[in-house]
Amino acid sequence: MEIYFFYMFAGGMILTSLLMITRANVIHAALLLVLTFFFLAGVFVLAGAEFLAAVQILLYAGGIMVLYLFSIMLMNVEVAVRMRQWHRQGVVVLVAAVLLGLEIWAVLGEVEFGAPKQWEWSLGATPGNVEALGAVLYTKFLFPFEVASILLLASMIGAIVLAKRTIER
Amino acid sequence: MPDEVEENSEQTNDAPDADEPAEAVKTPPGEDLKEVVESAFPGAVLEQSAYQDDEDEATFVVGLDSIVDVSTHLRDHGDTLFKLLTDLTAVHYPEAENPFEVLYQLYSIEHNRRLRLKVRIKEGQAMPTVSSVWSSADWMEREIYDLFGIEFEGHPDLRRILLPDNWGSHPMRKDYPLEGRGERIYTKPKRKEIGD
Amino acid sequence: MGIVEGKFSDNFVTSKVDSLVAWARKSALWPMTFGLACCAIEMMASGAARYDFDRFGVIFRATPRQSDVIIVAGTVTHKMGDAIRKVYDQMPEPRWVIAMGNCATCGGPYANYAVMQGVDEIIPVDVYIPGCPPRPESLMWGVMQLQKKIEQEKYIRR
Amino acid sequence: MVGVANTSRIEQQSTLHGTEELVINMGPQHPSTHGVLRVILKLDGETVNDLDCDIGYLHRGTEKIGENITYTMFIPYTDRLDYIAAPSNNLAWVTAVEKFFDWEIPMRAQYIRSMVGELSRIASHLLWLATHALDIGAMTVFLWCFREREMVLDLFETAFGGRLTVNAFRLGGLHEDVPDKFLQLTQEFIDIFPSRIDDYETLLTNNRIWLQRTRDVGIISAEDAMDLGLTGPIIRGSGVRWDLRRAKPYAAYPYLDFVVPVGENGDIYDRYLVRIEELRQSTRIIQQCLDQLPGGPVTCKTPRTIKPPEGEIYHSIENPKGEFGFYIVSDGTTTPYRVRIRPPSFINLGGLKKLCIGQLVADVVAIIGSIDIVLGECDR
Amino acid sequence: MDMALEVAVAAIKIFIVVNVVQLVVAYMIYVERKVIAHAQLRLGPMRVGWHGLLQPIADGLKLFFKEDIIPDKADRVVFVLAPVMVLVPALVVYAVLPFSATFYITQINIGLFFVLAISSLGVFGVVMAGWASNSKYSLLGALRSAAQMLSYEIFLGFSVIGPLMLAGSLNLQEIVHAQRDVWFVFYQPLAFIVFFVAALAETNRVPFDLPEAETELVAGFHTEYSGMKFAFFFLAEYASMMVISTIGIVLFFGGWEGPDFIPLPGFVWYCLKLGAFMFVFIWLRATLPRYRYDQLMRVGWKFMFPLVMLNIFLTGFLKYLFL
Repeated sequence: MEIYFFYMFAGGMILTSLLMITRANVIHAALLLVLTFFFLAGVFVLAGAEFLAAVQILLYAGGIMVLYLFSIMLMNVEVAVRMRQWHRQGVVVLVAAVLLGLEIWAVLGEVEFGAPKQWEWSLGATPGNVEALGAVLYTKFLFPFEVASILLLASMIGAIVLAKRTIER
Repeated sequence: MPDEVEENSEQTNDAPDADEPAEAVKTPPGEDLKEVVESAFPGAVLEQSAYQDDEDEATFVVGLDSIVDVSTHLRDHGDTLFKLLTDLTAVHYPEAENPFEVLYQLYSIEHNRRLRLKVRIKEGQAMPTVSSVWSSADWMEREIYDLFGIEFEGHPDLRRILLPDNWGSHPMRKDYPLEGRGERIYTKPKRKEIGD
Repeated sequence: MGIVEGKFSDNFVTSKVDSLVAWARKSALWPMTFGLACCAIEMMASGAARYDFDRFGVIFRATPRQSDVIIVAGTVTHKMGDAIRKVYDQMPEPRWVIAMGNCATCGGPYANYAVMQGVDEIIPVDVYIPGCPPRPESLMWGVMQLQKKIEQEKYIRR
Repeated sequence: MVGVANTSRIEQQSTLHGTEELVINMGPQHPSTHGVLRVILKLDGETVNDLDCDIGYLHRGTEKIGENITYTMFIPYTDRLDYIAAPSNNLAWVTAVEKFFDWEIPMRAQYIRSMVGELSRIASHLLWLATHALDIGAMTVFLWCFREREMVLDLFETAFGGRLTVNAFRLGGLHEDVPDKFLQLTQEFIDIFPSRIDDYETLLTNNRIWLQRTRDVGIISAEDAMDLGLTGPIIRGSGVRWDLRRAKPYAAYPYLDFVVPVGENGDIYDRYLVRIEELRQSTRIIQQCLDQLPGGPVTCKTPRTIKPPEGEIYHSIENPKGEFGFYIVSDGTTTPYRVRIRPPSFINLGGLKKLCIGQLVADVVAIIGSIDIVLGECDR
Repeated sequence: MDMALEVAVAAIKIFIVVNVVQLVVAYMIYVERKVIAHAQLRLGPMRVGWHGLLQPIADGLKLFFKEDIIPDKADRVVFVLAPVMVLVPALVVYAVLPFSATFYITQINIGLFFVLAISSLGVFGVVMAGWASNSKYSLLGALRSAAQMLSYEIFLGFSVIGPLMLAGSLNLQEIVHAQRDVWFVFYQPLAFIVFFVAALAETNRVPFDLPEAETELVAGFHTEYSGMKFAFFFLAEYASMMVISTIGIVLFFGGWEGPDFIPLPGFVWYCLKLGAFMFVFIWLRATLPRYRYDQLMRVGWKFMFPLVMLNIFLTGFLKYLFL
């Protein structure tokens, strides 16, 4: 039964992503992206990472996407709708897509198609993994974790400096 | 009583040698103000009057060209300091030679005095704006433009203020009927009702 | 909800349904505040402590989309006419109109160039309330008249 | 939501995607604009860059009507100008017309006029406080103020039979003497009213949120206020100690003792304090009127038809909103040749632009509230 | 077979909870009208049923039979979806809320996180409604609401960390069990203050009701909504008020647990506490004026944020010392 859930989520993800990149209306695209995040969170739950799923929704859907919408609404959407969608990048897109496909095939090609790995889990009764995640973050991956924190801090300060300058001007 | 007013104004206007009997009665209201104006702009005050010799009703008739100068002078001079433009309005006398009278009601908080300035103009003649002297004149001049159709030259934003833009006429004129027959501009909306 | 509207014949069941709908409608009349002049002050007074319109389930809404009845309280000038019509058009069905005060009823003391002689020149009025301005009690009387009128309306019956 | 009758200067300038400024339209039926005022705001984020008022939605041609009816018939129309303080308008009109004549108005009438005028000031300031507080989100003050306002309206009802538009005075005095019940109820009212003012003040005067919303917002200097022609509590809030009840006394004010309160900074908070103090002073004046009230007739001998001599007069009184005056031209007949109403709200509203530019959009509502306009008299 | 039974039981539970919540929410609105009326020397609804008891039913029926307008210029799909997007998260959250020791739909070990994640989605409905209405009033209301909810969600999230550190679990049941002896509000007063203020802002209640500032922006983001769609917004607002009150009760007031010497069932305790919480919400509405937008942000970032950070630091420090 889980496999059907997986296909539902994965299919939904692909469908909403496709719809998202083909929308002319930016707001619609943004809302479809939120839906994509939902399906992704579903996949996380299936993978037994329900903490990650909650974070996915809380931060990406509930936080970052709202900020996106916020800034989109301040722009004039009606103008964007009337603008041309394809600026003759078709060839580039095609090449990039083919390259990406090759890459995925090269990395994941060994896995037999149609038979994903069997996970040890059952619906609604997953063991807690918050502790495990915390322990791993603060021991094994301490260095990358701190690097990421400093990177985020730097970008935050950078954003503030940039915003400040525009106000003064 | 009105006769007395007539008498006073006649005396001040054309008979300086007949000063003695006039002073024996009393000085006409606003005489000191007139001196302040005349010292800077001789001959600017064309007429002087006051209802029942009331000090608060002192009225000067001023020429069209000198109104801005006289206003500025009255506002800034230490003896007058008319910093408050209380009211600015107009009256229509259709039969008169100059049918429109524009009135400036001034008030000085420092001296607790009132003064009325009047300018008489012809139909179609434009007034100079005093909105550079008192900012409060801005809206009141728009109102006169709206209701009487008197144009104000140099006004920063002369539009109708009370009536809709497309009203087309000036209701406070005496030849405008009270109930405005044929003047109604309201058009019924063309949109269909939602329930239909 | 137009599917069932006016489709059924008059019998016991349908009349009960209709009276239920009418009861709901008359018990929750949300007026759009359209205070224009002196009457608006009396309308505010009716919402305040002594007269308390909330007792009838009447709460004033600021937006026409969420209101059932528009109380035109005050003098309607020609300049205002467009706006009133627009607000009325924005209200969802079923909607009612109360003309509060002499001005909204017939122009009142203002028979002149600027004033529309009654709001019924532009929108259909259900209840006229006389007075200049009507006391809050009169406004309540008007609302109760409207409730009586709503009681007799048919919804699913033909 | 709005009827666009007059094109606005701001609307003409803005194009679809020329600027990033947002043009919003408040009114003509907007809950916080105190009647039918339309304000067009040009916003940069939440800051007001430009502002334009569209008025005239309540222009009922009162001045034109005045030219077509007799002097006595015009009194009810003055009720409907500043309908929040109707007796105050009656007072302005009757004192203005009486200026044409040399009638001796009986002192009893003069005292009752002053007393009723001050009651109407209380009614007006209470309505102002109620709506102003509601604009800033304090709902309870609104209902408290209405409670006391109802008491004042009851007093009017006792004396003149009307609640809101009372048609209180006649040329030459009063229609008839007020009942003793009125004086008794007035005494009862002013006995409890000071404590009610304290109640409002406990909710607002030292409330941190109230202070943050009103302090240093909508500041205007005394010079600017005079330049803009602002009158009433606004100019007093800016520190100009000027009140027509003192400067050009009318009715019984020459014999009454009261303080003209002034502010310091000219912000919304100062205007609030000035009006609150005026409420207290009005209570004092009414108490003095009650104590000093002489007996005797309430009307002088007036001719059957009022025919003022030819001439023109201007007379104004201190309305709760500011200087409220009439300029009347008489041609010697029973109807005035020209009636001009000097509207305090109209001229005070003209200063709105100066007060609002550079402020936040939420403050615009507070500033409009602090000007205390009433559209009936603004549009006439 | 077991699975089917489980699903059936869950479905029944969900049905009961959703319907009860809707009814309770409707009566919450009635209670609010009554309480505010009495605070303002009025009576509130009196005519519809005994003391107006049928008022919410009449309101609901009337809205149901009302014409449903979609404005011409509106974005139809988003316009219709927005009320759903507001109400659904508010109701989904009830899946993990414990009403008593035995009565709950399900319990998951990241319960609190689930609640925070789902309730953060409510802002989407608001933003969608504001944008889709194609009206400036609605858009301004929506933007304010988005900014406010985003910033106060951060404080809300940080304020729950204190109790979490004490309980050592994200499971709502376990958090309640951890408070068997002493309610966390006594250990965590700072966190509770921040939580309560953030809860007011999160649910757009006075003094933070800017998105619905009636006097400034007519009715905020739902200006253009009529009929049942408007009712959805109304229900969602009160439903999320109940959610946030329940979270407050679970985190700081020992959930369904009461003092041992008063033998009352857990569910009754829960209802009493919920009632007290809601009463404070309504009481505040009757007394306080509204903050201005920039003041709201200033209160948040310059006062609440340092406070909540201090609280986390203190909690960690003290826990390290004493436990």
